[in-house]
Amino acid sequence: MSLLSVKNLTIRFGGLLAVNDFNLEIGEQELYGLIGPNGAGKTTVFNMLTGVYTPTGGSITFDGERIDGIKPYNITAKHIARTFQNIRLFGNLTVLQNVMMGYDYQAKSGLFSSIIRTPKQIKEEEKMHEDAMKLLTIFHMEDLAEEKAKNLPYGQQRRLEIARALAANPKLLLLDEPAAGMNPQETAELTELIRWIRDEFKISILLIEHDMKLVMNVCEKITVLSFGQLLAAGKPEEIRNNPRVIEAYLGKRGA
Amino acid sequence: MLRVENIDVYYGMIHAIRGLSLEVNEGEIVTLIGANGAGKTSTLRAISGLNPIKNGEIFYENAKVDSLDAHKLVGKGVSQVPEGRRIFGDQTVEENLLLGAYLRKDKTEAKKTMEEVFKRFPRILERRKQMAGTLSGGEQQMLAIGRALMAKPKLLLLDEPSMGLAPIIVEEIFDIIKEIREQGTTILLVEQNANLALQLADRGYVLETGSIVLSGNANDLLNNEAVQKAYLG
Amino acid sequence: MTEFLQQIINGISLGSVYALISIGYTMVYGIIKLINFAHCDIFMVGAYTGYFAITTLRLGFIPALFFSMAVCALLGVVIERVAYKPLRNSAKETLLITTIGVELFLQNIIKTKALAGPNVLNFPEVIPTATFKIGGLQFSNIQLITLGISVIMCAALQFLISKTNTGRAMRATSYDRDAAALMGININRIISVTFAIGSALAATGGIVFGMLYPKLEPIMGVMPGLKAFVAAVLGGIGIVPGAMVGGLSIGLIETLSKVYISSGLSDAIAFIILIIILLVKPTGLFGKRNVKV
Amino acid sequence: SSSKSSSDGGKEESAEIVIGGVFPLTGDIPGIGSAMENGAKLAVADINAAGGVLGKTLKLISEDDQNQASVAPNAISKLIDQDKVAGVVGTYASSCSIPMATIAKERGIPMISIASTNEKVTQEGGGYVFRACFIDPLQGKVGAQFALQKLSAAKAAMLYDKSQDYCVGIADKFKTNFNEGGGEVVFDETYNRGDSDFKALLTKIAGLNVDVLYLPDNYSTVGLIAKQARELGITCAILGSDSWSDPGLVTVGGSAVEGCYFTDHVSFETDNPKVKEFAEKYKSQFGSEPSGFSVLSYEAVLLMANAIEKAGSTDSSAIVDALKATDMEGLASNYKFDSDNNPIKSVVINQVKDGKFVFAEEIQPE
Amino acid sequence: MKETYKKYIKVVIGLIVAYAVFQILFQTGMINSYYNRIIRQIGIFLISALGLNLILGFTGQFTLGHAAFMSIGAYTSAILTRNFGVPFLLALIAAAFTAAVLAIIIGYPILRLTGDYLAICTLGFGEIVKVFIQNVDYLGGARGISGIENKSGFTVIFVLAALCFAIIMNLIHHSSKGRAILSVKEDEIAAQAMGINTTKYKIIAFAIGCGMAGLAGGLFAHFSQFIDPKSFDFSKSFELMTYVVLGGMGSLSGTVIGTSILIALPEWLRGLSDVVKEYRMLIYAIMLVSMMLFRPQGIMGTKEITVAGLKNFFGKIKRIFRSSSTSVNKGKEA
Ligand SMILES: Nc1ncnc2c1ncn2[C@@H]1O[C@H](COP(=O)(O)OP(=O)(O)OP(=O)(O)O)[C@@H](O)[C@H]1O
Ligand SMILES: Nc1ncnc2c1ncn2[C@@H]1O[C@H](COP(=O)(O)OP(=O)(O)OP(=O)(O)O)[C@@H](O)[C@H]1O
Ligand SMILES: [Mg+2]
Ligand SMILES: [Mg+2]
Repeated sequence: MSLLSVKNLTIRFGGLLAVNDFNLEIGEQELYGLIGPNGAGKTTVFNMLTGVYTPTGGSITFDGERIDGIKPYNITAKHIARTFQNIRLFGNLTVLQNVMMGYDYQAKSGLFSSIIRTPKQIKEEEKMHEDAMKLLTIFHMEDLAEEKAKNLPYGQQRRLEIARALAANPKLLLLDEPAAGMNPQETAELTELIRWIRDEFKISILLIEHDMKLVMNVCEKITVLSFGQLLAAGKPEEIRNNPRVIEAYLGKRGA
Repeated sequence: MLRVENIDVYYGMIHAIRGLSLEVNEGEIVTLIGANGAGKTSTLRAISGLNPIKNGEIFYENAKVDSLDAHKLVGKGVSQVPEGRRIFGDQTVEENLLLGAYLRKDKTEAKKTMEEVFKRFPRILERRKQMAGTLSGGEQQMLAIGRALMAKPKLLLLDEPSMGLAPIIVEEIFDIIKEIREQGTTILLVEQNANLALQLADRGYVLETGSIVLSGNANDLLNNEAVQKAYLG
Repeated sequence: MTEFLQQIINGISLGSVYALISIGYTMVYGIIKLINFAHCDIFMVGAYTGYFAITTLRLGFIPALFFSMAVCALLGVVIERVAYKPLRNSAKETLLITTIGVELFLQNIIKTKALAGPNVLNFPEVIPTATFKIGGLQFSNIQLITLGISVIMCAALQFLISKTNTGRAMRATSYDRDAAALMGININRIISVTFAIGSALAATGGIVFGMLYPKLEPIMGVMPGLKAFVAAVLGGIGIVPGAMVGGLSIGLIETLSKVYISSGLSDAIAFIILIIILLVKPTGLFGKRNVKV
Repeated sequence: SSSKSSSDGGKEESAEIVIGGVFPLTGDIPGIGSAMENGAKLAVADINAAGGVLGKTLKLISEDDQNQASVAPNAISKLIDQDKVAGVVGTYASSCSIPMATIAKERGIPMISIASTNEKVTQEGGGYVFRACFIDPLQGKVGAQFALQKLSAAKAAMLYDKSQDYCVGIADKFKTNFNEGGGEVVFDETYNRGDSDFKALLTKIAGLNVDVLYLPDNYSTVGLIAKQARELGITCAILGSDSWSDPGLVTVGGSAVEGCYFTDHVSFETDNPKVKEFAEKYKSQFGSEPSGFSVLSYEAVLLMANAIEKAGSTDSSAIVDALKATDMEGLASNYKFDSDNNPIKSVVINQVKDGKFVFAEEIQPE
Repeated sequence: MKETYKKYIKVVIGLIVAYAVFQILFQTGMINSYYNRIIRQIGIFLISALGLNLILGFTGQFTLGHAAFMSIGAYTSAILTRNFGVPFLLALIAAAFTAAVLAIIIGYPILRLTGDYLAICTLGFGEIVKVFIQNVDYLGGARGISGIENKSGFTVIFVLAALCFAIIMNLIHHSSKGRAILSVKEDEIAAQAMGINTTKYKIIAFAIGCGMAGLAGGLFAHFSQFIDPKSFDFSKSFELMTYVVLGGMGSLSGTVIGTSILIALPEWLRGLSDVVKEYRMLIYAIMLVSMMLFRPQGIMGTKEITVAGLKNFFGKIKRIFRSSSTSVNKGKEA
């Protein structure tokens, strides 16, 4: 059974049919790529998967449950986490706080115990602190823990966003152009990181990216979206050689 | 045409640019490559007068320009496509383009330029009346370039124009950059995608933590081992 | 029925005053995203300046109007340069406090003995009031002038902002100052122009207000200013025609609820209606919402 | 914790007797504030010219209450605890005088409210607080009587500020008395602070054919209302209260207030030489016309000085006792206090004639 | 965990010392009744301003109706003690509770609004409350309620202010709920993507903040002994905002400083020469604007005064004067 199953997903913005009858199936622990020309509707698909936009038609089933139309924060609780195309960190909070934010919705302590600080709450807080530090260590960011997120260099911010999303304990991680603004060297590191995340956390990852080297290297399956419509789906080699994909997206050199 | 001599840029306590010098000759494409946070954007912003410089001087067409306000330099023929596009999201595509020609007096000529821009980016023509803020990332980048071209600049500063674009568009944009140069515009191109940038450029500078560490003929840099290792993957 | 129509006229007349102040408010807001609470005090200064132009300088209506507009435009520009410009990159609460500080300053300086003194003044009758009666309905030339001025100002301003180069530059400056500078826009000048226009509008409002309600005192701007602010929000802040419609609506709501529901509760009713409208349209009647993730 | 009066000991040595004054010098009614402060200053000057109090010079320290209930107590507290004044005069609004009264009571310092007409002011003062003006019930009653008897009014309309304690208090009393006296208040509506346009409600009144329009509010607002009423063709008599008592009424109201009546503390257009002299002095010293509040303020200082003189010291209980026993001729009226520390004095009715406030009637309380 | 409790004990000791110092100064008369009054006034408005800082500074919700919640608290407690003989402390709790409940009821619909739209709605709510009180005779209408018992002594104000300070401190800096609240201000969309029901946290912060306003209102009623609706209009809300912004939005110690300065300043100006007195409010306005220009981020920015910070500060002063200075622990922690 597939983890995520998207059927006939459609959304309209006024007159613009941004995504139309889109289908997608992602299995457990799969590395999946979503590519397509600018404005094809990829980010819009993410926004529908995470509840930011409500689809005008179709269904989204995750882990055997319909999740279309529910609130973004409830979707996180169903174990889908994401990063954003334009990084959206909590800029004035520290790196550590940013990561701890990922755990926060899972916290057990109530408001009252937070105010009077019960021993249980203190313990829970200490545990979260520890876990977050562990995660940061994995990302080689433990030294930056007390830095404000907005003061990090761009590449580090991207990685922090991924770390934060992982803290939210996802089964499916959505990455929107994680390599944007990175140089080839950094992109290569990112490639490794993504694979490693999948293996370590045993989760599926859906990736939007324009860096074909990264996509083709990492993804086991790829779906191509063009003008809101599904153009092709398949293994990387199939996509690379698909003439329609070449014409609409890859270009001669890109292929 | 453009000469940057020994400049320093600070953000509060952070010393972002350290004694950087570079030169762009008329008609050239010069590229500035470097990792994240190396200071590429800071350099461009210093040139266009958005960031004040601490030391050093900047000359444009043999005139000292480092104390000019940003908007004055535009009048002298220097346009910039800023990092992250920075289009005016609450105005239509067309209005964005008109703003690009803000300082131009000849309205009919400006109209012509707009036609040219539309010819180059048909996608933008389709969305002429759409709010720029609702464009996709790639569409916005095209608009940002189109907007800069509206000023008919003599020197065009491009900050990572390929960021977030589909491969086919990147190709297109690099073709456009070439064309723009052929029509007589000098270009300073900042890129992470060193491979493409160096293929296109005449000369290149490599920037690391605020200083130039390497410079020279684009071809030589392409074949330089250190460069290949660090920037070409 | 006649009385009802008369009340509609009363409402529109009151509303057009609110609209006139509101337009300036909303324009300044639209361009620099600043709720300029001192706007209503520039309005007050406008009325006082008009008073002195007419009584001391013995100017006629039109020259006094222009004189007052010029003085207020200058005042607006100076206030912006001195008190707001250094705070352009600060939190908006900081700016808001500063505008309140400027407001207190203007109110307290005008009542010093060197200026107007603490006593109320009477705005002179520059244009003799003429009352028209049509089938039991009554309105005055001043009311007509007020409505006319606010409609013309609204149209002119809307044209300026949406159709001209300067207007585009204003909007660009409001959206992204660095990017605007890269277009060759002199942002300091644009912001000054914005303040000059907004303050000149406030001065117009002050003079018209003085003609309608000839009582000058330092706090005269506070309540109309608040109502105008509400009107601006109701119409969608930053949107000039919205401010016009908002102003007229507030005038009508206030008048009708006073007469037909409860005079004691009329202000509360106006706010309740405002809140309900905002709950249905969270960015005001004409406000747009752009969320792009 | 209440502390005893502290103005003894070393104070006896000093050559001055200090009293405090609290006035609304800033805020929404600075005009009234300065009229009051000026009146008090003149009183101090006159007293000192006549040899001072207990052979010492009288000194006035004025403080600003911003016409705000939360500021006024600080002002009086500063005067009492910091400046160690022997007594305090002030202030205008009842909402300011009431919290001031509780402090005067706490600290055991005599206070004379100048122009606050709410009965509560002296009630909260626990014996330490007096006032120079009459109270709301009296003023409302006299207003109603005058309307019924002298204006032969049968139908009355009232329009006032719902947010001002002063307006609400008087309007309430006027209505009761007018209705009890055989008339009928057919229109009782309100507006809000800061309103400038009253046409909506006036349009309604215009259709009612009332005999009198009662407007108990500040002179400046009333000026506007009267103007708009006349524009809408309301020709009936207009009646007001003591807060009309400022030359500003005519400044704003112009010809619209011509012929209107209002209850007041004093009339400047009388043969009373003291009042005339006061008005002359005031004009020459401050360059503007005095108002009824200037006179009240003057009289309040006079009352305080008189009591200190009678008490023979600045001991506060002695001053309070002296105040209670007051029988003094003020500028305009004779002062005696009733058991509630309110003055037993007549109410003057003034009429606006040629822009001047002309004496029309004097009504003695029964 | 032990460390946490150790820190708490230190703070409590610091507070007790501070309290004792104040009491000694009062008893010996070194602080006279006037200053005592001003100090209590600062304490009362501090409680309200701390609540406002939670809403405005930490949660980023732009509210202009804070004074209205003070009035709700003030009227609740005044009516309870005066008309029903309810004990003072119970009335205070009721005041805070009523304000908080009302905050939830109106917060639920209007906190969906953002920025200036929220501001105008809260301002509108404040005006509605004011008009409501004016029209209800039982509440005294515009004439207000007088004869309220004088109960708000220094002790109760000091204890409650410290408590409110601690509540916000614990919540914001040491808990998941607190981070959730902070994230709402930073980026609502990202916060939702992190599983946070932003509306819920906005309402929680709003309720706590307004509850504190209600508490402060209750104290105010028994401090001023007279309340009327005018005293809690929108200009009072602006004043409260001024305290918070001057101190630094998001800094609790900043709020303490901001409130103290801005309440003390106009009183201080009273004590100066007659010329100053005449232009008192003008000077106040100029100083307010100058302070904002001089420190746009507020006096403390988002930082807190910490023991370590104080040591550092005194250390610097020591170095400057090269003389031994007695270091007083103000005992506020971060
Ligand atoms: N809120 C919105 N209102 C109107 N149109 C929108 C909105 N959001 C997205 N669109 C439109 O939907 C289309 C798809 O946008 P989307 O951001 O999903 O593209 P994308 O595939 O992510 O492109 P890119 O690779 O450039 O990021 C675009 O044409 C965009 O203009
Ligand atoms: N506004 C700012 N405030 C503080 N530091 C800044 C600011 N802008 C840039 N920096 C710092 O200056 C350095 C140079 O940044 P710059 O943006 O110029 O790099 P870049 O080469 O353009 O990087 P990228 O490839 O990510 O665009 C970085 O360390 C960055 O963190
Ligand atoms: Mg996208
Ligand atoms: Mg850059």
